[in-house]
Amino acid sequence: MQTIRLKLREEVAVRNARIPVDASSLTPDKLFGKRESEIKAVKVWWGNREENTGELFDVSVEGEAGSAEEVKTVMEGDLSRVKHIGEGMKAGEIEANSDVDMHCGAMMAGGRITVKGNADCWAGREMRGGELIIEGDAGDNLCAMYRGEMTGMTGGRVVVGGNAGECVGQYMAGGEIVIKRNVDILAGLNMKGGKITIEGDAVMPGADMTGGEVVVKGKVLDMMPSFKFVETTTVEGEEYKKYQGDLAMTEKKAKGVLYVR
Amino acid sequence: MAIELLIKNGVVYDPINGVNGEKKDICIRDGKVVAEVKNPTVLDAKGRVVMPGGVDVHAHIAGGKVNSGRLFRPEDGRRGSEPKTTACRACSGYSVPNTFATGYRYAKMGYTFVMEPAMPPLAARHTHEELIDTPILDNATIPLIDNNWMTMDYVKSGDIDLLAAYIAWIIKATKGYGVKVVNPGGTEAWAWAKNCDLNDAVPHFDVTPAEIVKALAEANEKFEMPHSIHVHGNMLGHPGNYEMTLDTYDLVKGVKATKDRPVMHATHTQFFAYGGTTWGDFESKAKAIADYVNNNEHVSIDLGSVILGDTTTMTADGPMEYSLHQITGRKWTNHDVELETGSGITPFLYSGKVSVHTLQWAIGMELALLIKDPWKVALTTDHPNAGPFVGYPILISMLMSKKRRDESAADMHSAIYKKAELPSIDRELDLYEIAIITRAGTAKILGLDAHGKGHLGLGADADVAIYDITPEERDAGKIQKAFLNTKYTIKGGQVVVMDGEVVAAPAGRTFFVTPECDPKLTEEMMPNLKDKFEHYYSVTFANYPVQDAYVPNPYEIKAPMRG
Amino acid sequence: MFVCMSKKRIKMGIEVKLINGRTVAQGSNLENKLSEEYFNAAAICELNGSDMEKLGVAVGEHVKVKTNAGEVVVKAKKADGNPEGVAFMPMGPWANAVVSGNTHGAGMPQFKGMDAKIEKTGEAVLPVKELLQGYMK
Amino acid sequence: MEVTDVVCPLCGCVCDDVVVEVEDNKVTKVKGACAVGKSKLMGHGRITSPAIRENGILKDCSYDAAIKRTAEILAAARRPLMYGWSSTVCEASKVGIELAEEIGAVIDNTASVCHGPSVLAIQDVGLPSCTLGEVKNRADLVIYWGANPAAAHGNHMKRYSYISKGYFLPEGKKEKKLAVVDVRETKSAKLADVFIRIEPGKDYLVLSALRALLLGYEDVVPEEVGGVPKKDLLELVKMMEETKFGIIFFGMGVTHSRGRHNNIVNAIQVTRAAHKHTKFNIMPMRGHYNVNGFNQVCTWETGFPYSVDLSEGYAWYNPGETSSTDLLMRGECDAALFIATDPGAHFPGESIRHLSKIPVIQIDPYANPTTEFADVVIPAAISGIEAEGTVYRMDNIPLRLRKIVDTEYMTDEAIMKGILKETRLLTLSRRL
Repeated sequence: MQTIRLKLREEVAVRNARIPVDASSLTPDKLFGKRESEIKAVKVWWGNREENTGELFDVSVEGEAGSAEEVKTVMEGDLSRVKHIGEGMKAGEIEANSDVDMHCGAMMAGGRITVKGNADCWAGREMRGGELIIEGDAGDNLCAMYRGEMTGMTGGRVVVGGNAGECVGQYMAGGEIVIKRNVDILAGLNMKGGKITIEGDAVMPGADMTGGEVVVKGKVLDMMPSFKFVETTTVEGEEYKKYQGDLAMTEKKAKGVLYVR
Repeated sequence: MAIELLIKNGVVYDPINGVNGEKKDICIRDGKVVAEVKNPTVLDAKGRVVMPGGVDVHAHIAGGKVNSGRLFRPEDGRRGSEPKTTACRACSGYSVPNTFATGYRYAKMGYTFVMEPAMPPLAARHTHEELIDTPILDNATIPLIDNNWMTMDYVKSGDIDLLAAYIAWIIKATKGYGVKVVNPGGTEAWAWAKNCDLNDAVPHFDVTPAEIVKALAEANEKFEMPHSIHVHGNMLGHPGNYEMTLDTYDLVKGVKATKDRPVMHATHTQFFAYGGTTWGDFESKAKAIADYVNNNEHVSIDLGSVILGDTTTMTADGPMEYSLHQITGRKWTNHDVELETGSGITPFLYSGKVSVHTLQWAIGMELALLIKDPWKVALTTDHPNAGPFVGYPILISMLMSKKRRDESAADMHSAIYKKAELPSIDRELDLYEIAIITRAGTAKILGLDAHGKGHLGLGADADVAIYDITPEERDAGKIQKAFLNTKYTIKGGQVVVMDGEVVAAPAGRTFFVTPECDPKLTEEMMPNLKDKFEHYYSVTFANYPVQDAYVPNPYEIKAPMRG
Repeated sequence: MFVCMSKKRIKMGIEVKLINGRTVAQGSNLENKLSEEYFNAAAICELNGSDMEKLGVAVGEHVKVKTNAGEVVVKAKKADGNPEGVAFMPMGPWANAVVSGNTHGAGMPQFKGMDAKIEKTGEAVLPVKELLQGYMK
Repeated sequence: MEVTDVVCPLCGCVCDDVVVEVEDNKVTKVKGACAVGKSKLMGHGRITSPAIRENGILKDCSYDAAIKRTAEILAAARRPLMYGWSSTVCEASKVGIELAEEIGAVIDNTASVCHGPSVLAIQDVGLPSCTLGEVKNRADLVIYWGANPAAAHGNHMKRYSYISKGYFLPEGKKEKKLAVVDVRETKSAKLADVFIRIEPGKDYLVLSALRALLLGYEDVVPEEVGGVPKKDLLELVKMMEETKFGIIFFGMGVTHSRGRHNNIVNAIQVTRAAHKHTKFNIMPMRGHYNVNGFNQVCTWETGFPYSVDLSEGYAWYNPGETSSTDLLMRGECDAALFIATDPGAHFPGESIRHLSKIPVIQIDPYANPTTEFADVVIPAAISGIEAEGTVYRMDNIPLRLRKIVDTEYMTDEAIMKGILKETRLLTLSRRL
């Protein structure tokens, strides 16, 4: 195992303007095989200029890795303006020890990311595989698509310990999302596959669904007026009302399933 | 001091001047081809293939619907992202590239002229604004004139002279190049969610599409126009449409051209060469179309050949785009334009695993290979409808290599062996023929050969493409690569591409035609036109015409009226 | 209805959905925002008559509008086009003092349908310059 | 002197039939414009001189000095924002985009707090629409949803929609129906044949119900949706089905409410569902006269309509991240240039707070709340009165604004060119 520690320097995080750092080049699979000095020389965008990683982060490397799977990147400091953490990563592990900024785990295909705080918008955007654990809250558009695309998350697993924002899993086609607390409006919007479990409350879930499954264990506020009640059924030992939708997409396409208590 | 360039040791393909693969030097001074130079910068082509700059007869590169395509497809935008360089602005887009990428990517393929073939007259300023921002390429644009209420008024009254006065006025008002026809009558019908066959009456206007096409061809030939009418007929993309296509060609058979060229250019013919009655029994009718073109002299065509993959379809044929959107369920934009035209846009994926798409893919190439005379055929993909223009090199390599066609067909839906001709066609185009269908012939079809385009004779524009292959090259992959990125592209005597990279991006010129109508006819037509503005247009007569500011680099072609 | 206690007296307040939007008077002074006309056109809150009764405010008296994002004092104006429980403020710096910058990943603040509380106040309506100075601190 | 066919530089209607009297190089009379347009054409007090803030006080300076100072600020910035562009011409925007590329800025226009959500919606489902003349000639059903043209687009009904006469509707409003959907009874609502009042924030639900009804699934729709009785929705659906040509005009009542762009997606989906019965269109009521023009130029030049981040050399588009409100609220920017806009008046207080911490440049004809905290102030000629150029109406029709009086003020385009030139000198020397 190899552990790469990247601690964001305080002078980067705390300034008059809080200019974001683009960490997409610092995934375990991209850093695999690099010596400490080489990691420090990896280019990172900070605003409109490219800097060496070593100028923005304190870098240290422990141990050896035989493959990208054996690389763990531990990110420290105030990461609330570090974007694209773990974006596109295929293997290895990232542990982020604070709140993280947007696009954490976007387009991730494998490996594991653990965020020890909140994750801002677009975490897990277009995720294809791997595991993303957010211990705090997730922002809006969790596991959604990029603007204009018809496909969001297609695989992998995401767990949010707290609340999540609007449009969780928009255009989701596969994989699994679990939200431990509440979600804001339109969870599962345009969903066509996969499963979203919301352990708390949801507002207008399932709009324009054509497939997949949304389970709301708490209350549903503003139930969509275009879903068809199918039957009362039992899920994991609890009684749920099963709805089919969204009929606003035409009955032929309305293959989404929504379970409501 | 004169700027001089000498291209040495190239193997030149210049069909307009009958030059077929001759080792020949080309002298350039002040942007023109000349007989000799004194103190030139020398480019050694080292036996590589040299051709005049490419001339695209039909590609949707600028204007309202192209921009609506870009605007509603950020997902396509990110697919073509490239950072700025010292010579180039930032680029984006694949099927709907930004204007800068359009200029650069064409130049890299050795193209130096592109025709934007569908300008809504009311939004003409928009098309010109984008052409201004499209670097390197010389350009022109054709206004849509077939669904216009003014046009239909005169078709109904049978007054071809007044129709000629109107088309002269609108071509001048829009700084346009000719007469474009798109689903005549059908686009007007689409304003009520309807469509028209060739012989249906247009709702409320009491004329038929057939009458519109014939009248516009006649009106166009009242002037010495460089280009014939440019026609996208009725029922594009519908199974069984080939008969209507042939009927449309036949409409203008008796019309006499004022110049040595056809009287109709039938565009993206692939979409009009369909047999069958449904998508189920859909089949290629390319042979029927090719037979007609082989036996007649009054029609030229371009291919509209398919490039497999995702693209953005866009046309003034509103009802067609709606049908397509109904099939795919993908996003759909429509924009009807008062008194004139309309447009629709929807993304589309051509897949080699789908029988219909496979046949469409075959039909475009069948047309190119079954029509014997390459001067009647232009290579296009109806960019971006059948695929983006960056797919041209794929198409060129296919047309030049039966082996490559066979290899590709083997990976595609088996319908290609049952319902298409392509697998049985052995013909391979040579470089001379490729030069005809991509520059020499297209320049002639557009009447640009008389204005320095499409050839390398004395006095021609010094637009030159040097491809990094020798004439002996048979490897389709290498041919494709060479046609995607030139060794050098020279535009107006300036090297703009070197080793596949854009090194300079000068502004292009806009070619427009001024039909010189008899003022008496114009005067007679004017009250009807002004009445339309007074009561039905939402802009005033005074604010309608395109100001000179929108054509900062003009090239005017005068078209005298035939006596 | 909620009741909030202050040291000296009981203030009555109402909970509303707050809407921002354009008006002719505000639009006519877009190029004239440091003027009194603009102040009169934009530093206002339109309320349904019965909501005004509940608050005990008359036309022209001051109200304080509060949301999670901030608070602002403006003049009350009657507009019975508003249903009860819906308050309207013309677009401008006063309305924006109480708009949250959270765009929910869409780039657009929620200018309309905000949860707000309105109460009568004796505090002054700040002129635009002073309102802006408040952000500079 | 009378000037005819003047193009009004106020709202997205871009009326081009205004008549203006000019005496002694001043506009003295305006005919044919609405009250708001007339007010602008008649003129207001102006910023008199370029100025730079020193020790908290704006001090007059030359154009050259103000442009140079602007260039220094922008060239030094690591995350500059360039925002506005909706009340100026496309020619100025083009230079702005080139400058944004040069300095690696985020460039954004006021759509981001206006109809930005409409753009996001179009990117999801497209936009079945038409030009305003189509509406005038054909539309026998006009629906304003969350839009109040009586206040915001004074001539809209008269020139283009309910009150206009057209080819197929020569009798005008006698042959048409008007429906208004809003959360309050606006002036526009008072003119309507049908007014549907919905609860704030419930547009999305009501629109989904309409789709279900238009598609024939009456049985699943509950008796009341978003405060609207089902029978009222059925009445609206009947009107939509029976029309020959219908149009929905939607305003910021929809884009500014809970659901934002997804409300618009749903309204467009309603249009598509109605298209199964008849011809149906939908159009955003764009606010400023050239808010659309910037979106058009930015799209053909960068590939994306607004909120374009050029910091890494290529265009990255992601409203919600790269949009001005977010950048400011999150404190990302270290310099800001505002042109032809007034964030001081139109941004949420939370976003304005950050502007007090960073250098701010304002380019505008008029003093306004932004002037209160701007560090460089550059007065500009008024487009459409003192300068000509291209604008795009709400229905994408490009028109050329006229210059009707002379001015000493520099135009936006000239100012931007000056800044670009000075900035290039600085960035070039930085590269060397």
